Amino acid sequence: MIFDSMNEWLSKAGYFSLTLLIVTIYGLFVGALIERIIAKVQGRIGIPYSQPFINILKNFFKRTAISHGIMFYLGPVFRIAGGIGTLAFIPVIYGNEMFSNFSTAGDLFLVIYFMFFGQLGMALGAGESGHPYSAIGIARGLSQMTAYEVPFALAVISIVIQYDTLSLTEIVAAQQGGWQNWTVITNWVATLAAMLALLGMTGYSPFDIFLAPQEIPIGPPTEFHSAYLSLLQTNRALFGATKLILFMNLFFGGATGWGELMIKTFLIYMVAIIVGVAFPRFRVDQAIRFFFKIPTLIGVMSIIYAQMLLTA
Amino acid sequence: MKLPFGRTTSSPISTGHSASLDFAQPEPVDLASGKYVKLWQGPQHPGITGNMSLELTLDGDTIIDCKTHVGYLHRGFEKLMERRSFIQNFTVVCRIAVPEPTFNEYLYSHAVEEISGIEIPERATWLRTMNLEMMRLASFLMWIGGQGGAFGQYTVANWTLAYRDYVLDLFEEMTGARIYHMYIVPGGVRAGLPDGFEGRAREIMDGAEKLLDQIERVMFNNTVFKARSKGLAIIPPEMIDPYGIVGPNARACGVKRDLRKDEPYLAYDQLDFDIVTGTDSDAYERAYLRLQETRQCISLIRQCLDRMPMDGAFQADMPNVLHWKVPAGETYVKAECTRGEYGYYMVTDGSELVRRVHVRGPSYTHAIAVMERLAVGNNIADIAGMMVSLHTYPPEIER
Amino acid sequence: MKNSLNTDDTLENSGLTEEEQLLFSNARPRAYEPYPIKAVEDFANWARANSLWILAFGTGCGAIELRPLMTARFDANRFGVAGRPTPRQSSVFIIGGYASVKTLKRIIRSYEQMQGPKFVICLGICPINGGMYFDSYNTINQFDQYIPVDLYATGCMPRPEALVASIMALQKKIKAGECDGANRYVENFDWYKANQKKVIKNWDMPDYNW
Amino acid sequence: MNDLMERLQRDFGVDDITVRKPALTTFRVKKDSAETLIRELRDREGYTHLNFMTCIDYIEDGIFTLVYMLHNYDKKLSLGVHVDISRENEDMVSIHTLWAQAWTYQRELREMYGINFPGSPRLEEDFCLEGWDDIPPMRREFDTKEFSEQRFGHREGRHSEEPRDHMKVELYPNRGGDEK
Repeated sequence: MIFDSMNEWLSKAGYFSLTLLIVTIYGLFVGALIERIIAKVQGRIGIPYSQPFINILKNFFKRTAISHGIMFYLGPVFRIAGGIGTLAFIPVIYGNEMFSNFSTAGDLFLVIYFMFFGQLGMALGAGESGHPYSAIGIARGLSQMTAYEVPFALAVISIVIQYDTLSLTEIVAAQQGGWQNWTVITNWVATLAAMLALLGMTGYSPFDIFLAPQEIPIGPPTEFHSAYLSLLQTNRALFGATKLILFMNLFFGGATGWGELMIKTFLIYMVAIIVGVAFPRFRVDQAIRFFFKIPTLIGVMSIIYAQMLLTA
Repeated sequence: MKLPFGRTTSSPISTGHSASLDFAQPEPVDLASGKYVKLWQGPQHPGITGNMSLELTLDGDTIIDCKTHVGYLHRGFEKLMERRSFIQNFTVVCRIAVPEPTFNEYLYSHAVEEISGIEIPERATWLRTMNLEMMRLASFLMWIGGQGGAFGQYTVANWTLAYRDYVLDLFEEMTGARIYHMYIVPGGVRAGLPDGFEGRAREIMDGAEKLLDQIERVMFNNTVFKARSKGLAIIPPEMIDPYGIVGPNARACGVKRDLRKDEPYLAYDQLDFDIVTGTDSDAYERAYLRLQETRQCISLIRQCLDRMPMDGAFQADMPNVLHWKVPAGETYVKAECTRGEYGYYMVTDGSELVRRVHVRGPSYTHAIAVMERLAVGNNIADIAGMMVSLHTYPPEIER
Repeated sequence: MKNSLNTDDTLENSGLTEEEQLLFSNARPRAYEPYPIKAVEDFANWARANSLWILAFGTGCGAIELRPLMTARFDANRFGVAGRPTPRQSSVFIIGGYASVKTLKRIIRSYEQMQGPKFVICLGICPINGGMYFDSYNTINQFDQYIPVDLYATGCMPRPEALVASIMALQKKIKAGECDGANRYVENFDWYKANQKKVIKNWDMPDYNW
Repeated sequence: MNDLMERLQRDFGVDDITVRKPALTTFRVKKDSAETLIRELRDREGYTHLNFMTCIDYIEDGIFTLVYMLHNYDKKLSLGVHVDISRENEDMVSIHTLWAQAWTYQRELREMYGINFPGSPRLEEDFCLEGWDDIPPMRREFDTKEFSEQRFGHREGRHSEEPRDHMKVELYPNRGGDEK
């Protein structure tokens, strides 16, 4: 047991709840902001900033009269457990005891494990719903996940080699002391591979193949409604923000305050959006082929690059 | 690739003119085996153009059988027209094809005029030509947006649909209505142009041209769009005649047929344009061909504005419509709409009511026979794009 | 029947075969009970009014004016309106004008799959009294005989401005708690079902499918 | 065109040849030779495009007239082939082997008129109507207004005028709607 006492654990848990709340609200807000930016490109005004919150409330107040079995109910729960679990082991604000969560207790691999735990749980739940589009959506989502995993995992391995640690806190600590120490400068190859993987992770065009309203409306969440959907929406905001925080920690030097965190994550998100508004959607085989080609190659190169950094 | 129905995916259709079409009934698929999935795409599906549905049988992601189901919009127009007088019919016909009502109005009026021998004034000819071309422009703008949207490029869809609205504004100015104009009446048109229309129309045409240039950059030069649409749903030239494929779908494989040029109607013989043709006959080629035709529309509207007589009668002297009897006769009139040959077949028997009207829409063959053929062997992801690429409107199939 | 939810008052599901009967529930629909505290119910209504998700089902020609409504010119997203491709998640059903008998069957299915509270807007004259197709053998004349309607937007076609106005009116109605179409459907369920079955002759689906 | 018509008259015994307009000629042919004639026109004469096929109900004569509209893209000519069949003995030779879209038309005619096309694929499937339990709706004896009133009902307050009577009242109010 790494905690000295129950008290410390409790205070940790309290702080984590606060972090969770802030990150979720920030995720919902940034979601609305991104929607408005996309709308601007399309010549529209877009949704009000409060819209994601109202949507979640409305869905929560909606009635449910469907039963698809126990796994169907558990799907969104697994999903949000994955989201919370991911956040729990990421130091949100570096050097701040309050907002570094349980990062001392877990390492990078645990975080990555939690990232996929949610997806798999969701897959089970959506599969239980029995809708054929859900099944196709899951098949697409999981195969795309497998594909973007490869460059991302290679990039992470490269970073692990570079910093010789699995602890996220230590990785962030190694990047402190000015922008020239950030991974994006010191190991730009790995960053490039990971940013390409991020395009797939965020699920905007051209990699929104698992939702794809024109093809399989709307993939895994087809049957989810009312409170389940509001759980999924909450998780979407939370998980989206968490992924960005993870990327920020790994490649962009972490954050020492909430302001820095918001600016950095927003800018990382913008990369996916700029690609997203301009491109149509890939077909699933094309998406997989895309990830297995150049991003994977860059990922392999990043490992070699990290080795060179060590030996140099 | 060998498919369980004895069909092959890549081999071109084996139908020459002398050979008969292969209509071997496919072997029934054992759905209980769990290997195949039967999937209904539509009518409640965002990827379906209008209100129709496809019954797909899937083997993994690959479609091994496709059946089109139509009739969700069947209103029995042909029956309704048999019990309405000639002037009452003119308000009904425009509702047959929602996105392009003008072609129905024109063809109905033209058929009536042809049977009863009414000559329309020259100004009405020009106004009709311009109205049809504006309709074509609006329809193509919506189509480009639809093709972008079908592949997930919502930016283009938003741009073109918003711009289509400006063209609808022009319609509103010219005819008083956005969607159902009821502008072209038997004997001419309902009104001339309002003051200052020409300037505003030219302004909107300039804007449309700029928009099309942008769309060419964003959509047609886009790698992903190319990856999705190139090689998708290729219509081989041997399929054109046996399947009755017309319009841009046929022109995209090099068939130089355009009713506006081949059998000029209205003022098209005085307008300066060329038939646009393509070579590859895939979804990309068809889309690009339609983009060029949209540009052509803009040029034609400008030419109409240049050459149109600005005053004079816009309606021929008509008999009292309450007593209007059309002599017995039979005719088939057709016009080139955005999807190809649109036709009205009319039989009259000298009474106040029409005996029989048959409306021939190009989607009749594109959405059913052609779609069912092309879908087989494709990925389910491409169905929406393929369907939009064939440019089908269900209301003109079932009427 | 084992698939009824502990009630004796079940539906017949006579349109189904023996095996299919086991696949569908035959319980009756239940009315929506408002929250006992009025403030909570008002708050819920406010949230519902400001987040109207429209089912993406273009049932007739009215669908053509929904595209300008949702895209850049009129941008209904500003009012919390969004399109939703699945009936499970949508709360507003916009009936685009006339409904042919074949479409009516799909409308009923989609409507019953939507989760309450749900609202119906009818576009055009055709759903009110048949409009231009009053004498057609394939289009129904009075839509509210089959599905309860909350709001009509007349015209042929209603312009996008009229659609925006009707969305605003619907929001006002929801906030006032007067949109009880779904409850009327439940309360007069047998009447609606009888009307539906009078028109749809090949009834091969459950009476109320969840 | 005249040569072709003479040849068709000689070989197939077509009659009732009418030039409707320069680009459209219609003629009538017996039911038995219709399919051969259409095949001949498609393969030999270049009438490769089937614009549509439809049916006209002449209830007073007790016949259905089937119309096959063929088009020649090279000569830019259309031929309307009329085939009379009895309203009672509603059988017609199927041309689904000639054009891919023909079976759709035949399915529609089957549903709308009740004409049978033996051998045509998917003929029994519903096309537009679903669960139709009356006589085929496009037949002349089917009264769509009556059917609609009886099945769908009308809302109270709907008010419709016979346009002629209405206009008479509007135009000649002083004479009580009397035109003279």
